[in-house]
Amino acid sequence: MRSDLANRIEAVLFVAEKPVSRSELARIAGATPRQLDGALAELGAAYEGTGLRLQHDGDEWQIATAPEMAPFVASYLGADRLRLSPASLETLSVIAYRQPITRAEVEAVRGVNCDQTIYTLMSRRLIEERGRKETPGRPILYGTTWEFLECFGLTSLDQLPAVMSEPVATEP
Amino acid sequence: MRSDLANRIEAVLFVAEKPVSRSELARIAGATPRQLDGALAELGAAYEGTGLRLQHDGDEWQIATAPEMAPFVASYLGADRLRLSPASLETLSVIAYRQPITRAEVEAVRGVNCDQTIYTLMSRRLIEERGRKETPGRPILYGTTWEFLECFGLTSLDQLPAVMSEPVATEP
Amino acid sequence: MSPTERHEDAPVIGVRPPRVAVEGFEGPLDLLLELVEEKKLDILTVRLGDLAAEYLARVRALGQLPADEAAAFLWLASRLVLLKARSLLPSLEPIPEEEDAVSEDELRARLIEYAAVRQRAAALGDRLRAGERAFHREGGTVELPPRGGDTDALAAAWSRVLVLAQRQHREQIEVPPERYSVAQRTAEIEEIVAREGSVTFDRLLGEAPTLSFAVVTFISLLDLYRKLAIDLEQDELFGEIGIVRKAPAAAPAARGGGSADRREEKGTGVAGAEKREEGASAERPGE
Repeated sequence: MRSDLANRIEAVLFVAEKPVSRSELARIAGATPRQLDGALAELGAAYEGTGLRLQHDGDEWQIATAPEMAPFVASYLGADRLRLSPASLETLSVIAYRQPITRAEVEAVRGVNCDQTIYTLMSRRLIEERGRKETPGRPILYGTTWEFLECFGLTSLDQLPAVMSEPVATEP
Repeated sequence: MRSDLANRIEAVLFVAEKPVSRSELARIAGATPRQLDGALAELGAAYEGTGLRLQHDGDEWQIATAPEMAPFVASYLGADRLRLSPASLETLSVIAYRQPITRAEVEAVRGVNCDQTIYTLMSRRLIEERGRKETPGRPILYGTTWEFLECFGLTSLDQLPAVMSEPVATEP
Repeated sequence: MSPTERHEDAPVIGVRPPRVAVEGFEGPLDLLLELVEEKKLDILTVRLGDLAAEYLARVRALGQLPADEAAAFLWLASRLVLLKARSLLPSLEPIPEEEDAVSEDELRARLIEYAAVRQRAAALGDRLRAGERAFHREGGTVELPPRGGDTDALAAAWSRVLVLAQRQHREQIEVPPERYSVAQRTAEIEEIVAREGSVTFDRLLGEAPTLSFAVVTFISLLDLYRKLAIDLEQDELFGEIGIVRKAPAAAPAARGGGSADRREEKGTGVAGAEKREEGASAERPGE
């Protein structure tokens, strides 16, 4: 019988798109560091022989698919089309058409926080960092990758389809 | 000991951004529909008492967090709770229990104009268009969405709460 | 003609206490059911015609029914009176013009169905309040080079972003803050409160208020409160603020009301989109 604490951690790590730190997990699950370690060990053991794995890099934890399942995951993800949520696709479109662009500028255009979608696109290697903008805070600039071109079957960015609407200001 | 097929399904559903159809799961996991159903049942049972569970809307399947974990997940995501007015809840309940259904049919049951609540429910992605009714004027049919199941913590439409007085069918 | 729904949704997502019940009814069926339940009658056996007098009295007491709603309430009242008359004079045969009139059985069936709807809505509401919902993931941690991107879908997403951004932009231009004087806003609020009896602060603000609009609205409320025209209610710290009519409303300001309504309407487009985004963030970790 799984402990409630292990289940809380499982649910949080399940929805998280990036690794979650030990301290944040403890805070959210309402556990002491010691209890948390016990629950993480419990969860890791529970995943043995399943399609998932519990991984950590230092103090950062995440759930991932088991390596043995890679062929099936690849078959699903790589099948015939790129699988991105509408939100991620919108963020990608802003970056593709306006690159190089900072996160704040992307958010100004979309009107919503884009942390998670930028992380998703980075992890899919569709976008990458392109240096820093020479403004206060020197924010990171993002642009699309060559994988992006390959993925969309473009030989260059000039080939991005033109859209009707006139551009709007992106300065936040 | 979990079957390999259940693990494959688990891994694919874990990385999927959207619900995956039964037929696609069967194709990717290399299973017959019959084997697949067995593995889905196995996975669903394995999730009992954990932080996750398997939910489905018709033939589309997805892994989601267990409803009891909602406070912790919401705390991590910073998600706010959905609130609906009594009027919207009434419209939603008519649609949930009678789908697919046209606006006129909803209005016949409630006895009031339901434009506003249908718009509200659409904008919250709790309901969606489900084609047209083959009657004069071909009115739009509405049904509930995945988000509806998630928001109400239901693993499928079969789990809609039953009420005391079951009504007789009325056609407008 | 169907009456229009009264209860408007409080802004979708957000930590707010449940709305205080608004006076009035959702419609003729709602009122009729209320009568049946109040008197602890059995829907299956009660003679609906017997409720005619009481129903009429309640409709009269409702006071301010807009014309189209009044029609629906009165239509049902006339049906009830007819049913009553028939029960008193069993020999009364339906005349041809009455053929489209709803029969006692039909009315009862509709009432039973509506009662089930209300129970179901309450059951769903309970689930919602319990907050035990599920969350799915978007799957962002995959390390595979993607293939098969659709440039048209990408361009469509870009168009969508542009349209939304432009709409927001337009909104800002079309509702310049200086357009709202405290006097004008006060008149608008007075009219809304006179019309609806009560309203929430959030609704007065609309979906995407500019700072000056919010400030002007707030000052107007203080002014109305000072003049004893309204009462303010707040159940808990940071909870929803309710504005309730106090004195019988003065003559509504004809000039101001229009722009408040327009603002609300215009807000809906952008707000709908924003809400979707917010909804998305509440339901999945994508944003």
